[in-house]
Amino acid sequence: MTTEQTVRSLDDPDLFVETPGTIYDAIPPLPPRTEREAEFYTMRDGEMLINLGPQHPSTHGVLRVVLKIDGERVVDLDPVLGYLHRGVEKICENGDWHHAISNCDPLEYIAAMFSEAMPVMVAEKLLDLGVPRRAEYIRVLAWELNRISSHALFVGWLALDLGGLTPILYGFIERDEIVEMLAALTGQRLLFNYLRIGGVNGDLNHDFLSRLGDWMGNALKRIEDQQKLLNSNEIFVARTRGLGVIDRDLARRTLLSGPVLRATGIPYDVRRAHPYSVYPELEFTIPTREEGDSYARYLLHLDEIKQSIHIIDQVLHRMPDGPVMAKVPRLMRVPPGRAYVSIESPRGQYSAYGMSDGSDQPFRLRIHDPSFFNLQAVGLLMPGNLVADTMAIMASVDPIMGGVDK
Amino acid sequence: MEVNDDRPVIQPSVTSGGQPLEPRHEPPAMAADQPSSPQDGLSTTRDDSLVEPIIVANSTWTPADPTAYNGGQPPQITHLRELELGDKSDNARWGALDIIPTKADYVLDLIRINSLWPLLSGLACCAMEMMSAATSRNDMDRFGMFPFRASPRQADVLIVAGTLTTKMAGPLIRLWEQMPEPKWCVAMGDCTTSGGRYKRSYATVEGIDRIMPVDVYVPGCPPRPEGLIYGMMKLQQLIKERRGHWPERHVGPTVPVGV
Amino acid sequence: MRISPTDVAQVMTLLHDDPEFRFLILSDLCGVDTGSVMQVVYHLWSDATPDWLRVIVDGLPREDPRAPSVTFLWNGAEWAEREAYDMFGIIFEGNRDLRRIYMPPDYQSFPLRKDFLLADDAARSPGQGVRHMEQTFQPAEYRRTPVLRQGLGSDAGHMAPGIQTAELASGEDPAR
Amino acid sequence: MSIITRPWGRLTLAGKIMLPLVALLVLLTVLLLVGFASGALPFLLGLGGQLVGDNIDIARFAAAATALLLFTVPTAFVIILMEMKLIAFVNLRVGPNRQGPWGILSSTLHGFKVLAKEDFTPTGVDVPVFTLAPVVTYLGAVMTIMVIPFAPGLFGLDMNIALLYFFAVAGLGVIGLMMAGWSSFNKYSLLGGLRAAAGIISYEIPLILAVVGVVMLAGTMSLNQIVANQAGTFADWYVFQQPLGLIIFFIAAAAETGRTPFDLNEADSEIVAGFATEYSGMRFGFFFFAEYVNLFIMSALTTTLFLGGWNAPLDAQPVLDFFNVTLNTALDPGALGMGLLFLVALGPPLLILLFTLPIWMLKSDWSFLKSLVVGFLLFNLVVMLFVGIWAYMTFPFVAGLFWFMAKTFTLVALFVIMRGTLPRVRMDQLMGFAWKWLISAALLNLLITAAAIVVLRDPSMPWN
Repeated sequence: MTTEQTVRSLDDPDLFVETPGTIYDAIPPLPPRTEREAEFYTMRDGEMLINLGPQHPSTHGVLRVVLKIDGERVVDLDPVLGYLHRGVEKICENGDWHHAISNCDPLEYIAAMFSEAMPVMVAEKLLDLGVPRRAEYIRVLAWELNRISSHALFVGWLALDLGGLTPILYGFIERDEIVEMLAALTGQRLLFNYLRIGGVNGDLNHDFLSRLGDWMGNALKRIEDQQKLLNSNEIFVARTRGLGVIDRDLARRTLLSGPVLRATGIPYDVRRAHPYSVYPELEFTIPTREEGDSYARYLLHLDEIKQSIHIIDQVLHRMPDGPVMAKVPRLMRVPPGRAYVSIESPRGQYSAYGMSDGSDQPFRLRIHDPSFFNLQAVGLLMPGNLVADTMAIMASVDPIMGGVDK
Repeated sequence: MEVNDDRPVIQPSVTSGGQPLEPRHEPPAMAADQPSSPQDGLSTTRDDSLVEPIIVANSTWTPADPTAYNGGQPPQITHLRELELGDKSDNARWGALDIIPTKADYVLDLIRINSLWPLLSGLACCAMEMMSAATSRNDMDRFGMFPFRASPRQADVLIVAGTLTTKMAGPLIRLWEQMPEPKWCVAMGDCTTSGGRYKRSYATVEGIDRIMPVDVYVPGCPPRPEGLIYGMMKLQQLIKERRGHWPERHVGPTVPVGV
Repeated sequence: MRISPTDVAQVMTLLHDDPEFRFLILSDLCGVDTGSVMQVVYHLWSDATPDWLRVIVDGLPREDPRAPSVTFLWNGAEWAEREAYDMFGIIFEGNRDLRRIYMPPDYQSFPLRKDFLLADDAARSPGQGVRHMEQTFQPAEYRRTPVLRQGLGSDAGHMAPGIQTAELASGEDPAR
Repeated sequence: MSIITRPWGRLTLAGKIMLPLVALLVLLTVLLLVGFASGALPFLLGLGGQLVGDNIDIARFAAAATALLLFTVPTAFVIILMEMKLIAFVNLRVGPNRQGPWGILSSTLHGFKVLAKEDFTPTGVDVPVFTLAPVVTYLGAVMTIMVIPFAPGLFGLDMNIALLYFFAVAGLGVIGLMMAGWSSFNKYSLLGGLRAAAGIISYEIPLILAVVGVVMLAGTMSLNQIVANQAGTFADWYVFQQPLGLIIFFIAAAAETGRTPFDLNEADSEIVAGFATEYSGMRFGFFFFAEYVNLFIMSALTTTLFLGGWNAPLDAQPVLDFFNVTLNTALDPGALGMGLLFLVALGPPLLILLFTLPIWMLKSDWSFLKSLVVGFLLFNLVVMLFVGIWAYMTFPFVAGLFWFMAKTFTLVALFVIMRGTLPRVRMDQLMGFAWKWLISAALLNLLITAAAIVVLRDPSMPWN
């Protein structure tokens, strides 16, 4: 920045600015490398580029979106990822399988119980290891609790990006209750590191169960209260209904999953489509909506919270006795092979593809995060909307940048 | 840079029950612990001297195109350079007139500690706990730390919450430089203080104190919201004790060689 | 199912369109570096079976890995292919936006390749006194596998002298 | 020379501010002393008094303007504190409670902190426009207070076109926002400024149309006269004759002041801080203050136009007459004679002891000194309460001010709770609402009012 050099601004050719082009400019100082980039950075009359992020209140982390806008209408956009790329897959290859659990933890940091399950389940599949039934039930319990906490935040964030201050705080109350409960079980509030290859780290304890009982007593009532605050709000409904509509064909072609997919009417839920753990034994329905817009996604999240509470109820009633950990060697040499596992995280199909060469380290551990693909679909929805709506659409698919950028 | 002799020196006190312990037996130095040449070692906080400020480049990768990014010359953190060049090492002790600036600064600092507006910027996981610290259960607003400003021009404290990657380092420094003085930086979480669990990665910065001055470190992965609030209260204490010396901070690794 | 890179478009179209298979959903797309060759792995799902179909495109040469893109079937594969390009350098012909997605645009190496070693691993090699965070120089014996490290490289003035940025064997970024 | 420059250079920012201030104070004191001693000052004052007497209107204007400029700052502080506490209440939080008792100093501290922040001008801005923008916005807010009648006899100016003046000056504020947005060299600022301009253009029309009904009823545009017309009980307020007008006015006022759900021009989650994105330090503080002063003014105008201004909702006199109570509020301290001396000398200590002793006896773990302090505070509170009641009954402007502030701050609280509850509307929804619904409703209101006036006030009608 020290050189005082007058250059023609890249945004506005009639304007001269004093600093040369830097990495912070909306247009990169490099020649376009691909067809798409050349198309995006060619401006028509009256258009301007605006740089949303990487630090922006409603990009949910460190996403950067270059918007090409005409007035307030978004013409095109170019998401730039990688501001949170931490090289998790490479680190996993360099540690052993146990390290991979804690390294995968912060990927989906709102629902860490799901991302830490990935190396665990891959290793179990490669080892052909049977997990004790009590451990499976405890896993399902932890997963569903974590799903509720994540969905509670989703509702708040959607409202926050629409300008409402209060629902996010109510959502955080719910989330903090659950997270403290899980902290009593696992010892950590956010990155639990609770699942182990062959089971879980510890059995249910009294503190956890008493907190769970307290919370279950009025959970449904509070969620319905939350529903009342937003569902009957005229402004909220007017802002979200008919916004960012995804049809089924687009949903299939862009590899969507999770609530975003189910809001279009496709009942694809990994818990039923590719059953894992003890989900085949449990009763629950897969709520779907037909509209595919932001409001449908919002309502779907509320329905899923109710289903999760129902599952937790069943799990608590059917919880068997027994050990919570299978007998596994401490130095785990996983037999060579390839495995692909998939679970239903709050944002969709969370899957992992693991390869082992027979050593104690994963040869390759690929994590597939649903937010990555959901965020990609957002790029297709936004053009044509106003700047204010881009936030609502982005919030309604709820990307987690930790998982997107890995 | 001038070294103030009046400044209280924090001595590591190795005592037990009033009796000084014998120097601990050092483990035999391994080859990996020896720097290959003297200038390879990091500058450390000696007992009686301050750390030399290290001017660190803002840009953290080398561009392939030599003309890109300002001709390959990384921009520097300018205010620290000014601090180094100019004789501004005011120890606030200049005779009887001492009372005026010190008391004024003290009163202003008392005002500032009750109104610390953080920047609404979260990088990764720790951002969740930062938000949680501001919500109903652990209400940061009680201490006057609430209005999270979205614009860095109006913020006082930069809470770096989460892993800092090399790609994000440039924008983060830019945010820091956009904030008006007096400003403070709180490193929240292991990743920001030292690299944490991603220390070995190819894409992360091992501790933000390599690229910007830090006032308070809050360890934990992630720290609980109470931990963050405690860190912010420590920051309040620090502001009071610094008595207007807020710009005198240094950039550089705070981890000594032996660690 | 292992296929060669020339057959990808044909096989994938068949699997997607044929009413017997109906593998409508691509679950995952990723690249793999086995150390000798590159692979691209697809996981497909059809509602006919609860299991996945794994298609492995095998035998891509490490020097110039090229595979056809499947974005004509699934738009969503675009970013996945960008990711595989970013991490492995596999070039997907037909993807109209094949840029770096995670790393900075002028980054030169491909982190998930097996010859990209973390500094820490270089330090662990016998007889070498490299500390992983401060000094990342490569001793002469270890030159055969370059440490492709770019982070904090531009400000070598005060840092350790040894941070080196080795070029990729194939020379420059093939996409440009 | 270095004996001056070196200490000056070593001063910190705060010292550089404080030192000239202290020097200025010392200089003023010396000048005052010298002036009194030499007799020049009384002479000058006498001359000044004569001048003021000759031009009482100008003097009144200057005094009122100064007083209002000073009055806005504490008002804004109070409203900001109110907002922090109320929104905390809505959010199930505690809110600030460490700065002073119950956190009442928090907004003041925020204000002084903003004052002491670094104030810089970014590269690329249009410097004169950038500098003037906050001033224009703040002045636009402050100058409108001039015409608002706070209490009988307590107003800046009594114009016969006060309402016209109000809307003319209030429209000035948005010019400041546009200046800020245009000059900031920032696209978020530009969007914010233009959103503010578009919003105000839309909402000025229903705002003024809603007022026209009141003007037709009152037959005047003087705010004093409008308030005087609403004297009596609460049934005489215009809200019962213009309910639709009040609703339209309230919504349009929320949009005019940029409050949620119409706070598009500084939408945090969309355009970072809108027009104020590039502003720091006290320039941002001016915008911040102007927002809250605007809020106060809009509430005050609503009170004046629709809620009876400073009129009490019920007259106390009939009630007192019903119970045959006569209150003698005319105190004549001279009548007490020597007793006054004893009252002043012995009254306070005895009363303080009266308050202290029960506390001391009940709170066994408190020291006597502590209970003495608490007793002293309690005594002061009680005395202030009595003085307040006495002033309320004696001076009409105290009573008027009380009712005016009570009504105004109720409205402010309503705005604040709206902010805590509602999400934000979109730009096109905002404009559509204004042009499609509010203007139609305002015109309908106007039509009904006109018809009603013609019909009800026609002397040939049987009810007249």
